[in-house]
Amino acid sequence: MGEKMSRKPYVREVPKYSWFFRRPRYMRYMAREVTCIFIGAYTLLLLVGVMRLSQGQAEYEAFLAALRSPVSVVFHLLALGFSVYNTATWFNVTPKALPVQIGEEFLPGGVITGAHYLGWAVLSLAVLLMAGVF
Amino acid sequence: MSERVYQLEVLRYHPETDSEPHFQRYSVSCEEEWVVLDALNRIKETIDPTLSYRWSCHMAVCGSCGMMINGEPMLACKSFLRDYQGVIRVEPLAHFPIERDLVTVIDDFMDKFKRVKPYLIPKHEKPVSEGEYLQSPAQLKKFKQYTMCINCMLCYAACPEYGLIPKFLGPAAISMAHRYNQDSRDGGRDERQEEIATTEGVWECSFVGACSEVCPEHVDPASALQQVKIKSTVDWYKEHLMPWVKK
Amino acid sequence: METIKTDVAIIGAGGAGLRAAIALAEADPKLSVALISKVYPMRSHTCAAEGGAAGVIKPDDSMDYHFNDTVGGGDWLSDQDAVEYFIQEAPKELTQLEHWGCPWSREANGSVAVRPFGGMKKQRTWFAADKSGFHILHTLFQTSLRFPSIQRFDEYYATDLIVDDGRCQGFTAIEMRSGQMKHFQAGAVIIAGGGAGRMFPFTTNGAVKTGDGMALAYRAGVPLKDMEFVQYHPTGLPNTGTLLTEACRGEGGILVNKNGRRFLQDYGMGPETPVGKPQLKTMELGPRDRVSQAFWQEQKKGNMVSTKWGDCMMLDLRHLGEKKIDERLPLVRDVSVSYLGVDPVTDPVPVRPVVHYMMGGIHTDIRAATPLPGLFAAGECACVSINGANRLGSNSLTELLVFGRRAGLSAAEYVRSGASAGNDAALAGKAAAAQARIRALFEKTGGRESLAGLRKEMMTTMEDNAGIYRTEGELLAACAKLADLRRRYADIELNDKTNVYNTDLLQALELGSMLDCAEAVTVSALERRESRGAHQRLDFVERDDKKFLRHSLAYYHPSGPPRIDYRDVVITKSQPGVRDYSGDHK
Amino acid sequence: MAKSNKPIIWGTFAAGGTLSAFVTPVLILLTLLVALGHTPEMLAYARLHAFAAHWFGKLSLFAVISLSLWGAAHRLRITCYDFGIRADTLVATIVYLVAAFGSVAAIVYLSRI
Ligand SMILES: Cc1cc2nc3c(=O)[nH]c(=O)nc-3n(C[C@H](O)[C@H](O)[C@H](O)COP(=O)(O)OP(=O)(O)OC[C@H]3O[C@@H](n4cnc5c(N)ncnc54)[C@H](O)[C@@H]3O)c2cc1C
Ligand code: SF4
Ligand code: F3S
Ligand code: FES
Repeated sequence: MGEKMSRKPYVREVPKYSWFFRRPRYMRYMAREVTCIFIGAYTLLLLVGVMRLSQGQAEYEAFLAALRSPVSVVFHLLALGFSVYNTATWFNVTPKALPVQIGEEFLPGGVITGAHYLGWAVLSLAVLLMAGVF
Repeated sequence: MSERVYQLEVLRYHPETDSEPHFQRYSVSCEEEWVVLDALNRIKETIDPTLSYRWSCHMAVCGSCGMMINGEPMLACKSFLRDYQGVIRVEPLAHFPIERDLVTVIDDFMDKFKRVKPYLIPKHEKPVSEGEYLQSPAQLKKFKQYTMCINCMLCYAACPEYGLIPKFLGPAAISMAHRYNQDSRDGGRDERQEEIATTEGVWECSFVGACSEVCPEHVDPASALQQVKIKSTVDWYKEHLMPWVKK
Repeated sequence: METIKTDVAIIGAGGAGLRAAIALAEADPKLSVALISKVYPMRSHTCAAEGGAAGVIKPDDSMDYHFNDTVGGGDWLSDQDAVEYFIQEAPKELTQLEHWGCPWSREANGSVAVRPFGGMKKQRTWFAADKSGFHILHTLFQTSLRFPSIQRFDEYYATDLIVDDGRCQGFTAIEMRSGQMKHFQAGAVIIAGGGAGRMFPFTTNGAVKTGDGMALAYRAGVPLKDMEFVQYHPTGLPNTGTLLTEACRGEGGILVNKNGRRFLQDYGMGPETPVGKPQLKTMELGPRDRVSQAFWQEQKKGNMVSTKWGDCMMLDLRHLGEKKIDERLPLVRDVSVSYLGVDPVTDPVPVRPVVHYMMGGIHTDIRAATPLPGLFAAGECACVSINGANRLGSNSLTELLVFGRRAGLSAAEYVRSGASAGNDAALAGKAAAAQARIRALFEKTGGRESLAGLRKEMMTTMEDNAGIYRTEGELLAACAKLADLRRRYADIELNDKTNVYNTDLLQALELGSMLDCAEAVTVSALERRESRGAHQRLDFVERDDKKFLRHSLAYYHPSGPPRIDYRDVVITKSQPGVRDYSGDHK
Repeated sequence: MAKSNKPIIWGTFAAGGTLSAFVTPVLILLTLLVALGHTPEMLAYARLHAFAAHWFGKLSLFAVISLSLWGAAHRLRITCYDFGIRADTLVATIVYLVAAFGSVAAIVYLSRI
């Protein structure tokens, strides 16, 4: 009941560099976000491959040969892991971004996500077949 | 009915005497089926009448009792003691300034909520004497979920982007704009876009999705924000690449 | 002390206060409106209303039916001119809300859907699933944001009306966040402070419903009307008091005792109707007063199910099926599962009657005006009266809208009719006196009474002596106890003597309001020596139209019990008759 | 307040994200086989050159490379911010420049095949 103003709201700063350690869900989010580093790096690798392809057979085969190194295998394994994680997170949230309403009801999210996984599997198999892996 | 003693660690802050908040431990006897809010009420009644917090409905509909319980944004009236083990930590909602104890300053949310024009801007004006606008159950369902927001701001406390970028309009405000945009009776999307299709609007959202995970009413604000992004993107391409297409 | 000048000030931003504010802003955008509320508007207890709002809309219904249901439901204590105005305005208001975006549930053809409700002859309750009040409140709040002339003062607690020159010219209020007192100087004041259920221990009412609005007017000399009529809702969760809406029964839920008998048929609400085929205005769709009384009688006979939360009856919804429950009663399912651990889809839910609504309140006329010039009131804190001795479910939400708007329009008229300007010095003096009163409570030391202790005693007194059935002896005891509590209230001392967001101070003031209202309830109940609607006397079991077809008016006395006076009921076309809930079987 | 221009990049981000969700894992698998010494037939010079010489091959390779780059670039920009690197304009300029150069380079190389 004082006449003087005694408010002094306290602001808690969010730690700029370490906030994502606070909750597991933030860690999951950051894991999803860093997939871009691997996807980006891998895409640059593809670009180099295309460059080598355009330069001629010898250059291209040198490129393929260069891929056969332990570092490259490790990189590939990491990139594969992160890109699969990216795919899963991407498909899991697709129903949020693109809900489908048929008549009154919304298609259950699981159906949309499931359809994506199915499409992904079919496409991947097709690519592998085409590439003559099997 | 059986009572048990629970330990609560509550963040206290008193602006007239404290320079910063500190935890205070209470042991309080509660019934096992109680919620955290009941425990706080018992503390206030029997141990410490100076403890301040907001509440009213005790049924998860008024939206006043949002707090951090063991680090998660929760409604105190819907957090059951039986779901916790050991000491229960109770703090004011994250990302909002603390006025006192568990009471936060929510001016920022109230301002942002108003800015998005969260009211019906009719597509076709019609006098009341001509009766209701028709709206099919399917049209209702299209936006119904977004009307369920109780303005509890748990989503703001969960969204790291709001914590990092305080200017961000945030999940609940944008979801409410989306709610009206999706309403078959409404024609105000262009006006609302002026607010929500801005950098501080939907574009500060990086789709963390935490907002939807903590929302007690299953509003799913993350979905609203992504849909707003898609629509704004389509708008942008139409406007800049196909100027001949009239809206 | 800061003075805030405004044309109209509204205390309360629940359904009634917001509707009044919008009516004012629409009527005249040049009038400045100050909307004061002790909680943020969307926290107001209107948000808890579940079932819906009544208004005649479908072709098989008629205004006369709604009129007769309301007047009969109120045991002929309703003012019939007010009811007439109410039912005529009801559909307009509900449609207006639809135009503002309220997500009413719909029929397949896109028109609004209606559901059956207790005591109503036809289906006329508009609903938005089982969160009707929530959607009404949020629609009103959001719509109010459109109007620049409405200035909100959220989390301000009004403490005293300022009356000078024989008219109400404002009030004082504490800004919670700073603890500072503000003087609102207004051409007219509207009170929309909501109900007072919190004076009972077991209630559906939220923490905000402490009767402040009623007490503000009461202390300023305005009588409280029909305060003895306190509604028990038959179906509350036995542990928390959380409401399971009457729509449970509207959708076909049944009530059974421990023998599985649908006992309502034994209390003038039979014969039994087929399970899952609810018939309007009989059995489970009888009025609340009758159903709650039947519970009490069965309990006395030992026919209730004893649970760890006390005696209960069982609300059985299982036959509705999961789909219908999820579509029409999702909140009911959610609260039963989470607070009680019972899923209505698979098990009957134990329930018992719980204090729910105040039929009585600030005496207003059909224009929402109180006898004090410049003061208007609407919503649950007011008594117009349309609810008489027992409100029908779903009439209250509509009442907020109809009379909230009316209060806004009346206040606008009053202000524009140009009452002379206030005497600033006199008003400031009165505001300072109000501030001094609060400051005395705030600074007092050496008090011997505890806030929590007094509150508990008050609640027990009300529960034990002013419940569903009452007697002379109990009421006398309650009156004496409340008089004593009011005296002892002067001797409380705050534990918290700081400024910022002092909830200890707030609760102390709220207790003051509740004690005043509680005494008005018990003294009015003591004096009404008859049984009518929600007021049942074991010692006067009959309705006595000769003596008591009248409204009671309780006048405040600062240090003694209220003076009770009476006023005739307005009867236009429906003479008092027998309330018939036998489903046209008699 | 002005509407944001983010949609330009967000459009490619959304498209790139979707595309790389579908194809990046299997592409990585293919080159992983190379790295392990089992080069799939398709990746032999003659086969791949023939594929890239066809307009459809060119288009697919361009789409995959360019959109994935834009998607990754945009995400990287936000990730930098999330990691506390707040020089957003600088970060944005760099990552988008890389994506733009990468896209142009892809066009140049593909046109030479
Ligand atoms: C659980 C429940 C379910 C219900 N269901 C239905 C239903 O289905 N149908 C129906 O018709 N009715 C129903 N009712 C009744 C109806 O909801 C209420 O009567 C109605 O909402 C009251 O509205 P109001 O605007 O008068 O008050 P409230 O919504 O309670 O608002 C009161 C306002 O006054 C303010 N206030 C109070 N004191 C002060 C002060 N000292 N200073 C400043 N501000 C103050 C508060 O902050 C608040 O904003 C239900 C009631 C409950 C409790
Ligand atoms: S969106 Fe959900 S979490 Fe956010 S304010 Fe609304 S109800 Fe609360
Ligand atoms: S958590 Fe925040 S970043 Fe977006 S999806 Fe939700 S608003
Ligand atoms: S008290 Fe109302 S939401 Fe918790």
